[in-house]
Amino acid sequence: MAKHHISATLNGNAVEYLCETQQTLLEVLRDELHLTGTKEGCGTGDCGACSVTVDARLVCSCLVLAVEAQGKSIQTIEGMAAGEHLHPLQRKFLEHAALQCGVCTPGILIAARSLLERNPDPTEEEVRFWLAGNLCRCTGYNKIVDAVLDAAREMRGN
Amino acid sequence: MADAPARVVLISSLCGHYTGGAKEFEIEAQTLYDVIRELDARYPGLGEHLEDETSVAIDGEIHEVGYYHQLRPGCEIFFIPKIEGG
Amino acid sequence: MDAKTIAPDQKALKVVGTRPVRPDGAPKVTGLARYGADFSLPGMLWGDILRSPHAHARIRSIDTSKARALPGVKAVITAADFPEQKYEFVGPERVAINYWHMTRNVMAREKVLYEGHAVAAVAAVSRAVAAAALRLIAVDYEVLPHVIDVDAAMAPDAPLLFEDMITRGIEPAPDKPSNISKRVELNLGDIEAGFAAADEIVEMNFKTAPVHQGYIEPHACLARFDSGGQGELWSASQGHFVVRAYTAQLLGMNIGDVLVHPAEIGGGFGGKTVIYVEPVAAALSRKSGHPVKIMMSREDVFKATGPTSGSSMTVRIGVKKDGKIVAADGLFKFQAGAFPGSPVMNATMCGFAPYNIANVRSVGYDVVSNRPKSAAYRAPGSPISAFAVESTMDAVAVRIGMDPLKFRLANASRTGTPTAWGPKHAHEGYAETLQALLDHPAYQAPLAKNQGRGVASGFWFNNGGESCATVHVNEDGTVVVATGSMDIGGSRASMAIMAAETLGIAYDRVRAIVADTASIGYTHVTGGSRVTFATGMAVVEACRKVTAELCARAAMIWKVDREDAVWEDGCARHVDKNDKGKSTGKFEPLSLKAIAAKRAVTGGPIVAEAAVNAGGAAPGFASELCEVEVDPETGSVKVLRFIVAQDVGRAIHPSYVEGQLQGGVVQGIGWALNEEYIYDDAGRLLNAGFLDYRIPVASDLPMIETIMVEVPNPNHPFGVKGAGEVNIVPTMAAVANAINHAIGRRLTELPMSPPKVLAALDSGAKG
Amino acid sequence: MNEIRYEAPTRLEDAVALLAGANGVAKVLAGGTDLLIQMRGGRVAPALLVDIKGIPELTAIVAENGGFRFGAALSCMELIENAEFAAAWPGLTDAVKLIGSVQVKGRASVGGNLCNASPAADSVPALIAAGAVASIAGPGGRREARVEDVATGPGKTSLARGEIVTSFFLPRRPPRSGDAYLRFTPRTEMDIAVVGAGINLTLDEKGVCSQARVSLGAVAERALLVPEAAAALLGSKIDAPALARLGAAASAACRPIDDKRGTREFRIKIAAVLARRAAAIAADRAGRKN
Repeated sequence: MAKHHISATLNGNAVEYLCETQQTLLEVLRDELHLTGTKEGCGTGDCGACSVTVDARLVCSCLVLAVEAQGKSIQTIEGMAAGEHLHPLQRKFLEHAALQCGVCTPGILIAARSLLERNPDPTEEEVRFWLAGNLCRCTGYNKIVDAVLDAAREMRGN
Repeated sequence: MADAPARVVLISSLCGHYTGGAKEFEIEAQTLYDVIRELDARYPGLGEHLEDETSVAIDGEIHEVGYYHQLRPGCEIFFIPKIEGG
Repeated sequence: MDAKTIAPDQKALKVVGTRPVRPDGAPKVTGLARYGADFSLPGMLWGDILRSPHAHARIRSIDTSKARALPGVKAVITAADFPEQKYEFVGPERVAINYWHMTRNVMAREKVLYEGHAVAAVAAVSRAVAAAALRLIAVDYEVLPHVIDVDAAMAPDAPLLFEDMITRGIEPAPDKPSNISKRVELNLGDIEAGFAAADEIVEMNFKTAPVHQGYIEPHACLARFDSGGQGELWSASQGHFVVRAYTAQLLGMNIGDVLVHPAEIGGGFGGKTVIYVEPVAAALSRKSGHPVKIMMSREDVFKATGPTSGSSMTVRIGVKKDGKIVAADGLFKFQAGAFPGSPVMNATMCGFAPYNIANVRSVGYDVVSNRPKSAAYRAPGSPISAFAVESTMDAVAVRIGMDPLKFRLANASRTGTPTAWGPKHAHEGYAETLQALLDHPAYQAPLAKNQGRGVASGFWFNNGGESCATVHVNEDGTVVVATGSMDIGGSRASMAIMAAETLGIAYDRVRAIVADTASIGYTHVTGGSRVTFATGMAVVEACRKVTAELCARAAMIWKVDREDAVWEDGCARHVDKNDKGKSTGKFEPLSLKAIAAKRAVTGGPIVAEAAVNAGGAAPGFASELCEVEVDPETGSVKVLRFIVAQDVGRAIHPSYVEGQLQGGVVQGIGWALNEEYIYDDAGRLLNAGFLDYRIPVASDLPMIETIMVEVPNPNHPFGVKGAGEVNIVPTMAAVANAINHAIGRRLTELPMSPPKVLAALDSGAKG
Repeated sequence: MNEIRYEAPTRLEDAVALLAGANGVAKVLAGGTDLLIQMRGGRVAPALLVDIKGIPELTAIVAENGGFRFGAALSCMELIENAEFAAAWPGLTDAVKLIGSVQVKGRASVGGNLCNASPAADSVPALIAAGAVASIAGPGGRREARVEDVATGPGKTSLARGEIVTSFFLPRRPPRSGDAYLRFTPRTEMDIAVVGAGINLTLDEKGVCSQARVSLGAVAERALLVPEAAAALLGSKIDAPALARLGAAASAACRPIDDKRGTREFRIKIAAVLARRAAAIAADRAGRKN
């Protein structure tokens, strides 16, 4: 069948790919573009492991068709660090041991960055509600919330 | 020299299968190997069952069943169910 | 997050107890770490599995011809592609490996035993083609009556899953088959005399729902098997050595012909100590001649992988007026799922284990029914019996008007306390966790209307067992530590810490890795809270062999007797063995780095291996305090505060130990309040997804306060006991006891969801 | 493999023509948070997807006659991030905030929430209570419909073939008006309403309720407008007796089913509780003096 030829921006770089209508952005990121940092936990938008941003809007890539990304700017976990310099959130997750198995971590980092872009000084409750769409079964969320609040503090410069 | 024998208890509910109900024994032994061999001599097949299906508590300390365990005179040995964790 | 060390340190530790960044951290925050579904190979096919729509049916025939004819389909398999396994007799005590059962669970043969049971599989050039091929497979089913509930499955007229299954553990054996696979019984003292001597007796019935481990990563693997009879697997599991053994056995291969690469694992909690997709991908790869990847969907994970058992339980406890427990009786009926092997034996052993009770009877039944086969889940069995026992303990304390912590303390087991399974307790630790909560200001803090506070305790056998480690000293004096233990939550970091401590070098000079099945010796699963204990012992032993070798090299460099060199603070030092090993100061101490530089001229690479079958694991105890607020109009329960005090022996990396405590408690809160399987009348699962199978989300929870009580285990070089599991054991009862304290209603059925709480509120029955 | 055609028109009439002219199943794609799951589960197999997010008026939010008009395909996040709208309609904003996670709200639209026609859709009772009017475009031109008249049952709507809900209009409210939406779920987030209650009311200078609309979700085959419940509030100061009458009327209006998310009995009880609590919040927002 005729596939769609999509041109988009991925982590700041121009990218082109072919996809079928029913293929999700998650499927194309992982299987066609080999960016496997974005995880599939449920495929139904209930776990947040596949979180990415499309034109700076936080979404589940399992609920976006790859064909919808034409002309859009996609950010995945692979684009979060600046070269060898980790994003403050990435660093704080390591310092606070905010990951155990780590499979939910990329999605949570993307979601947390999206929160801090809108709200540089969130309360614990705001962090917990913003991250409610990102399931973590290992940590009980404690250290994740700690790490996000600490990263926010550092990014505010105090 | 005759050391105090080890007190050996089979709590595995299967052991009745082999021993016709007997559960407690006094066995002269320096190592767990001696205990297992002695029990297998009395009840053929029991030795392999103990090796494959049980853990052992020696004076309360739980170990995998192993021939090499040294026994103190008069120690308490319980063959207990294997524990499978998560 | 305070750590409370009960026993004073034997010696000062430099690295153990610090909180460095884990070696595998950067790849996991940048998306570079590769999990089960993240591997691909050239020419790779996609595998997919056809699953039963019925809860119980006989398979009359399977027609795969249309699927095989579909363009892009490279292989189609059914159970006929796997060799039959001989039925192995295994004792009723064990959650045993029975390959006759395992091969049938991986691919149904005569019958499908639950909705989602695998019946056939395909490998095709794309996911879409594979999915289309499944729709072309025609299975002729004879639908049979099914049974879901454990009590219903035990009824004499219940539909039988196995027409010839005779209950084991009963002498003489029953003459009729049933769904009861085994009966176990533990006895201590004289139960009847015990109850006869009691001033008060409380008896209660309980039910718990099966709950899933809920790991975020669905099962996934990549297989490359060739016609030459060899194969490779990239698989996310809790033990790549057992994946190798099981897969080889199910395919009729030699263990040595299968190589398993340990992918990073996205959570397991016990549920990835067994296999589902690996032998299927392997068989498809072997048949098609291509690499094959299989990823389970979340729906498949819920329908076809193992939750822990649901249960029906009765507990009776007899006490004297002064609070001394004189008798305890437990009946624990566990759902095994479609094949025998629930953790009921653990439940019977752990239930009363925290207490010093002279007369105990603990009876368990392992019962099959038409739902997925149960798998291990965090302290398998113990949280279930603890819910019943600790709820009854709370009711007893209320009955005799005694503080629930002091009541437990008065009956707490200690070294020398006899257990229902025979041997005496050999370790302390329980009383210290109770005292930690008694000393906590929260315990006396005032509560508002509709709020309540509950406590509960738990016991778990931390495991030991087989582990291997290799330590390589690199040319520049850095060190690589390789083990066979999958890293599920920071174990690379704890291995590196223990190695650095033993070698006397800095943490960042050590790299810890997980080696594949061909590169290190057999190592049992990452489970049973055993890795830091057992694999840690292997690492320390290998490091000690290395320091011995380093001393030998130093002696050669100094041209002195081997016995005149000792290892201290990361250096070989010259001593006089004839002068009580006093340091001589004749030679400058030689650092590991300095000796590594001379390795060639002193004999070549410095490497040591250690293989252990670790014994002497000390059990874990935990006591927990929960505060809830109940909405009296909706039955909704909000957890306001939670404190977990657990004896961890010693925390090697405290942050990851705290994480284990917090994670276990939150899983327990989900188990207590919302998690359950909902089936329709046809035995089909209605909530096979994260939307309606409600695991806790961040906004449901408070911070979980941890108290790491450290009563070191003398059998481990650093006192480790194990931290991963016992934290979940008390949680459901702690929540139930808090709810009872808030509203005067005793919830005895899990989950304690709002409709149940509201019904309890509306009923007159006071708890 | 049957091919799925994908079109992303930028003009409304093109979208309508595509839908009207399609042979086979044609589906409107807005946020896709329901549709993609239904496609993945094999419950719908469309031959054509018409992505309407490229049509400007479907994602706009504008002031109109002192009220608000927002596009049916506008994402929930864009809607709730609009400060003026959130200040004017706090109850409807609360309802939209409850639709799934931040990720889901980044895609989901109020139009989709309505047209998916789930009886449990969170925004719908709040829209009904607010008296929202849906604008609809189709082969026969444009028309308007009350929101309560759009969904007719689970997965069913009154939309004709080729019709698209394009926007919602929320009229200006009299002074001293307030709205509120509450739902019951076992979890705080990531859940589907077991019961939902939306209330929009107006008080006179004396604090007496002069206008009220009450709507309940997840207690029938579709979200219900419950005039009897509103009548319980009219003429009252939203005091205890009025709230008791409101709760009784709300329960009486329920005709729920037992399902995996809640029992019939539980839903009927909770409907009364949420209606009372929502009315109290709405009254406070309307400036009630306590």
